[in-house]
Amino acid sequence: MELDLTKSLYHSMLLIRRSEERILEEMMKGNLASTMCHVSIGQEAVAAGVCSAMQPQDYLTSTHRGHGHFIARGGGLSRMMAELFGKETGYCKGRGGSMHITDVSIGHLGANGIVGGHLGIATGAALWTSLNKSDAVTVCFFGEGAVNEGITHESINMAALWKLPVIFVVENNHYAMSLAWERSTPQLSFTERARAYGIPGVDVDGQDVLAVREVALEAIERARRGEGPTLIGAHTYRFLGHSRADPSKYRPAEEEERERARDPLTIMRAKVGAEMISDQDVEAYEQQVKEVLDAAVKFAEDSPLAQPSTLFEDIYA
Amino acid sequence: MELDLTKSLYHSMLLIRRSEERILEEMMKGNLASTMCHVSIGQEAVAAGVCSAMQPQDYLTSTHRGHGHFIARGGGLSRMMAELFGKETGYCKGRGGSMHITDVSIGHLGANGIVGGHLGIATGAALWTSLNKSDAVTVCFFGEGAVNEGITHESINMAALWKLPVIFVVENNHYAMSLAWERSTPQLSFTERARAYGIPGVDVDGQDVLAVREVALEAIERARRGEGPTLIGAHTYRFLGHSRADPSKYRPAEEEERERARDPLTIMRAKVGAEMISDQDVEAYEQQVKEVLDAAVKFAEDSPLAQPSTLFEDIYA
Amino acid sequence: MSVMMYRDALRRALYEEMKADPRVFVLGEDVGAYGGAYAVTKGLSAEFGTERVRDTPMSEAMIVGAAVGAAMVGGRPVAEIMYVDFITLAMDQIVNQAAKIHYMFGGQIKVPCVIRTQQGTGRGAGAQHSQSLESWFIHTPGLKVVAPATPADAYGLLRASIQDDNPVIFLEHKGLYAVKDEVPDEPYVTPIGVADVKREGSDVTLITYSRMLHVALDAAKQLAEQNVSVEVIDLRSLLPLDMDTVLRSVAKTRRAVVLHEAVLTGGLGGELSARINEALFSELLAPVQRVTAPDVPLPANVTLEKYLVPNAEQVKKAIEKTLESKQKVH
Amino acid sequence: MSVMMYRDALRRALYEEMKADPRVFVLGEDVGAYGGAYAVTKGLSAEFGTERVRDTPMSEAMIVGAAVGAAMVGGRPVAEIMYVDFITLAMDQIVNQAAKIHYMFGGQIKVPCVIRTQQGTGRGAGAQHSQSLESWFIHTPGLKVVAPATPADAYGLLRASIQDDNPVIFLEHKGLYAVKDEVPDEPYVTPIGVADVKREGSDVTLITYSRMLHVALDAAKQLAEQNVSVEVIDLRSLLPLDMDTVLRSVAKTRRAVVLHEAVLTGGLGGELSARINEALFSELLAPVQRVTAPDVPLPANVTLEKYLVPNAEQVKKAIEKTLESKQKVH
Ligand SMILES: Cc1ncc(C[n+]2csc(CCOP(=O)(O)OP(=O)(O)O)c2C)c(N)n1
Ligand SMILES: Cc1ncc(C[n+]2csc(CCOP(=O)(O)OP(=O)(O)O)c2C)c(N)n1
Ligand SMILES: [Mg+2]
Ligand SMILES: [Mg+2]
Repeated sequence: MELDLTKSLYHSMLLIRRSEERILEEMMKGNLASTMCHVSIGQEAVAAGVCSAMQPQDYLTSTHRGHGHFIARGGGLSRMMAELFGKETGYCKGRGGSMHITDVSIGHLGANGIVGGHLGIATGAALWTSLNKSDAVTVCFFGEGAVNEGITHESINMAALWKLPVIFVVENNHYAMSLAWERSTPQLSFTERARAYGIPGVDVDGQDVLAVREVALEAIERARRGEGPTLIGAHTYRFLGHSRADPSKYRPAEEEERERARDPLTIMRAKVGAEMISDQDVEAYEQQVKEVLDAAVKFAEDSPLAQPSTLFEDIYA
Repeated sequence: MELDLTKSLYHSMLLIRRSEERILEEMMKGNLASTMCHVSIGQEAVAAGVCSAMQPQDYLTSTHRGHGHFIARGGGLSRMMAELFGKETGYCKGRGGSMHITDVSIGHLGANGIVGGHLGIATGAALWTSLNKSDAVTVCFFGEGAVNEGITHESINMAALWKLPVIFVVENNHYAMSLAWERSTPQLSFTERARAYGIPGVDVDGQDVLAVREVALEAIERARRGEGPTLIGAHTYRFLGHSRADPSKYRPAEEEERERARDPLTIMRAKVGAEMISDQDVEAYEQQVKEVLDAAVKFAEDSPLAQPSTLFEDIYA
Repeated sequence: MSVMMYRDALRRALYEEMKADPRVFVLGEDVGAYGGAYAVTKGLSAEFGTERVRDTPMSEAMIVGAAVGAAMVGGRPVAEIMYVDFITLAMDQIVNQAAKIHYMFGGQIKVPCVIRTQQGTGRGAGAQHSQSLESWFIHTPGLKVVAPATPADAYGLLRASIQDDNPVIFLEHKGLYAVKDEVPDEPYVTPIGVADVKREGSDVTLITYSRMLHVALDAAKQLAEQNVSVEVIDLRSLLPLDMDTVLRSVAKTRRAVVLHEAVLTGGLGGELSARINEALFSELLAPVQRVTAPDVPLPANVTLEKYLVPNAEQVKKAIEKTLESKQKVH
Repeated sequence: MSVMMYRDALRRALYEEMKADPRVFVLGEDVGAYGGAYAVTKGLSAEFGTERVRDTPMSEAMIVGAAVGAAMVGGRPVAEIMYVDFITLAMDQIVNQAAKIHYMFGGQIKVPCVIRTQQGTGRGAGAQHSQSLESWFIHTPGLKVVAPATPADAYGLLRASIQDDNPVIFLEHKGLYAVKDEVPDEPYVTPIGVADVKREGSDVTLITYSRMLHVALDAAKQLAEQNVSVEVIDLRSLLPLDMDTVLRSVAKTRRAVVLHEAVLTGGLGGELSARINEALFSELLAPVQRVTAPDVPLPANVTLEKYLVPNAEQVKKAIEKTLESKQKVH
């Protein structure tokens, strides 16, 4: 589908939403190869907004909750589904699963199972592109829970010190598993936090894809000009539990209700109006997305399970 | 010697200064058991000022450059010297040396060879005293180089979040080995940096012992009242190299000259005036300090080397 | 005797220690109301309050650091690291601080803390969530390391670990939490450093620990039907190692197999094999065999993962090999 | 041939690789104008600029993290961690990231980086500055681990490590930097994974690496005077291990001693002993002996430290023991 920017942002969020719903469905059927699977339903605007601001030469690093970043960056759904099904046609040959979903060919440097672990990678990638005089920018997504890990501090400091082209995007969904954000740190403003590194910090409504895009565009352009990193705090919410096992009992019901009402898909339509995204548009996207997902699941189903013998490959390059 | 507060601050700094000069002398004679030895000459006001604000029940943690903290807290010079000489009468039975000089009986929880490693200990100690409803405060000294280690971030965040009674004292001597402070981080203000944790941050002239004491008193009282940590940036300078092996070539000569002129001992005398600390006072202190140090060295010399068999003791408690 | 799950036995130990000793407290990620990722601390915060069963920010180095510092001034903390894989973030605090403080400061101060974590395979959790890292810790003088395989040992060893005056790395296994078995009703401790003969036998000694105990017992049972009598030793403690029990058994059977889930190279199996050979060289009728995971990271794939985890078939083969092996001829 | 110091040989390797390949760059604490804590990078920043020989803040996790990330997108970083003891702060980046990325992502991406560090005793640097931690890394599939003992191997292995497409843990030794020996003038690489027979012999095989090589050669020389012929193998690479060379030698001598500076329990000696026993059980005339540091933290005391470091006397005793040992009688 050829879509203009606004429509494509909506489409991107819808694709993430429906893909993750389908992933959950397949998980319930027992089709996923790993028990590790975290969906980002409710958080689509962050991935879609930020990735829409990236250029082809740019890199990103992702988290355990990485389907959104992967899809928004243009990762293929068939090989993604195959990966989740543990098939040899998967991006990681069926050995990475959801938590490590990665397509290096689109500048995706990996979803990571260690919370904060990839901040080193993102800053390192930016170090090399800067040394190498490439104009690529690296986007580093992480949850607000990761903010308190030591590596986050080391990596933002280093990036700020050397003015590396890396954007730190905090997907602040207000919980790290059961830990509410306010119970994890006394500093709730990312603008304030960024001052510890002498870099710009922005707090943005992470449910408003257009606002996210705006902020990301500015940060990325700034980084590309060699002016260094930006810390973006995108305030969002995960509509479901941390993972399948989690009924989210630690969240007040009213809070869940209030936050779920702030659905980024609804918000966007309300903002741009029916002239921009009509009911017919949405219907067409739904139809197209469903077809893509059916095809992806079929591809995954039809693909062979990775051979055990392949487990002994790729230990060394 | 019974001294009033002002005099005892001066005496404390003088004692540190002369002790470290003597340590260097003994090192040159080949009397030290370890090659690891870092003196804090030039930085005495930070240790003396902060420790003067502590109460007997309080704790402190110290660094590789720890003689000053140890002496200012009241550690015994004879057993310290014996430790440096590697003797069995040393505080650590001759196996800790300068870098691990420690006297737990005065609430000194250890000099640490891992830069930043003891921030965990300090915050942990404060966690226990707070859980245990004791009114002890823990003071954590560290260099500005340690500020960029991940544990520093984790530990300040945790202490700030739980309002733990711990004071983070950055002895900012402007260099971490050869790395100038401005080449290690873009954020040079500790006041700003503290905002990332929502706690008070203070930048203080670390060569002015009275100013340091003032700031420390306030921070400690605040912590004792249960209002949480303070980050103190004490701006000081190490007059000598990082360690014996280091001729400090990386420091501009003019800078060294300028900073060495700001000797905390001279500054204090100028500030309080000759009525408070007279030449006769100083002479008497010098005399007394010399006697103490002679005795300490003699004690160390006369003490037996730790028996190799003792190396197999204390592996487990 | 009551039948209880491994996780419940652990919780009972925590509960009883906290009741008995006000210095004991628990900290870690999601250990509070959530009850821990593997539900070990469920209900404890309701009982003891959120201060004594304390949710921490995600800061593994500080979770251990806080435990070490608290232990030094009078607390008896039990810290939880959610997966052993994340302990990579706390290695300085464990290895350079916890393990060395008592020694380095000449015995002036103790560090009585327990670092609970879980390791191993079974959930297709992938390369960063399934490792078995006990080898690192047994290579660190000053630590104690335990790895219980049964609910009864989990209970008794956790009590012993909390009561111990040293830092103890307490290795649970994600595949054991739901395992049920009998646990005595009376309180007790299982001493650290004492292995347990979980099945007596005379033909070969099978030495293992943690979840592999169950694979070992399964293999032993199958072999019994073929009239091979396997003595199964559950080490329980990995540091210190109870070599008396091991060597007594191998002196009797003159054959040994070591079984663990950690990868082969640098694994505990090498240490045991070396020690057995050193002590019983002329007694041994066959080389000590090691059955372990191969030197491969683990896939996030429940089906594929199984190919990398030792199973009863492999154990039986290794045992058969030791039985076949000719005596030495020189 | 030129005679040069170990540290100079390392610097030559860095220099030549940086000249030959613009992707190679160096980062770490004080590696710039200061030249590194052990003077290995001295002069390189003057030659290649402060961007390519880059002083970092004190942030060990990020030093390795930066290397890993840079390697993933085309750089060939050589990171320096000042003391192996500080690598405890970077274990996640090494073990969960560097070692696993290539595998976990299905071979999509490579991580060609070198982590240089130095370990061991000799300076009375104490419990937190003298450890030998190679065992941790050989237990981590996906890493390569080397530990050169001579200037020639230091040079050749560093070149090979930089050219390798995998993460390499490059273990230097603080007691070796000033050791002088001949290094060929022509450029060369010493392949990773190939051990070197540093002295031929027929009575017993002595297997070692890093600084202990020199203790081994000393012991071998002394024993030669007593007509004992010792074959000394310098492993050079610890992962992968060159078992061919080891087993070929032990098959010949039928006796083996392993020597390392790391503490006994969980050390590489156990792995080697196990492998030798597995492969050559019926050939061996004596149990494989291990000569290592005891399971004790190290004192910050040059005099006392020596009591914990293996010396030639101990090696000779161990060798004598393997020679005395009776053949097996069954
Ligand atoms: C270093 C580390 N610690 C703990 C975990 C277990 N864990 C996985 S996700 C998670 C919560 C992460 O919170 P956040 O960073 O806010 O991301 P979110 O899950 O909310 O997207 C935790 C504790 C982990 N994977 N890695
Ligand atoms: C984790 C760690 N990294 C590196 C070192 C080596 N080292 C010892 S002191 C030092 C500089 C410390 O600088 P700073 O914290 O400013 O303290 P200062 O020496 O200036 O008192 C370095 C790099 C160490 N001991 N620990
Ligand atoms: Mg979150
Ligand atoms: Mg400094």
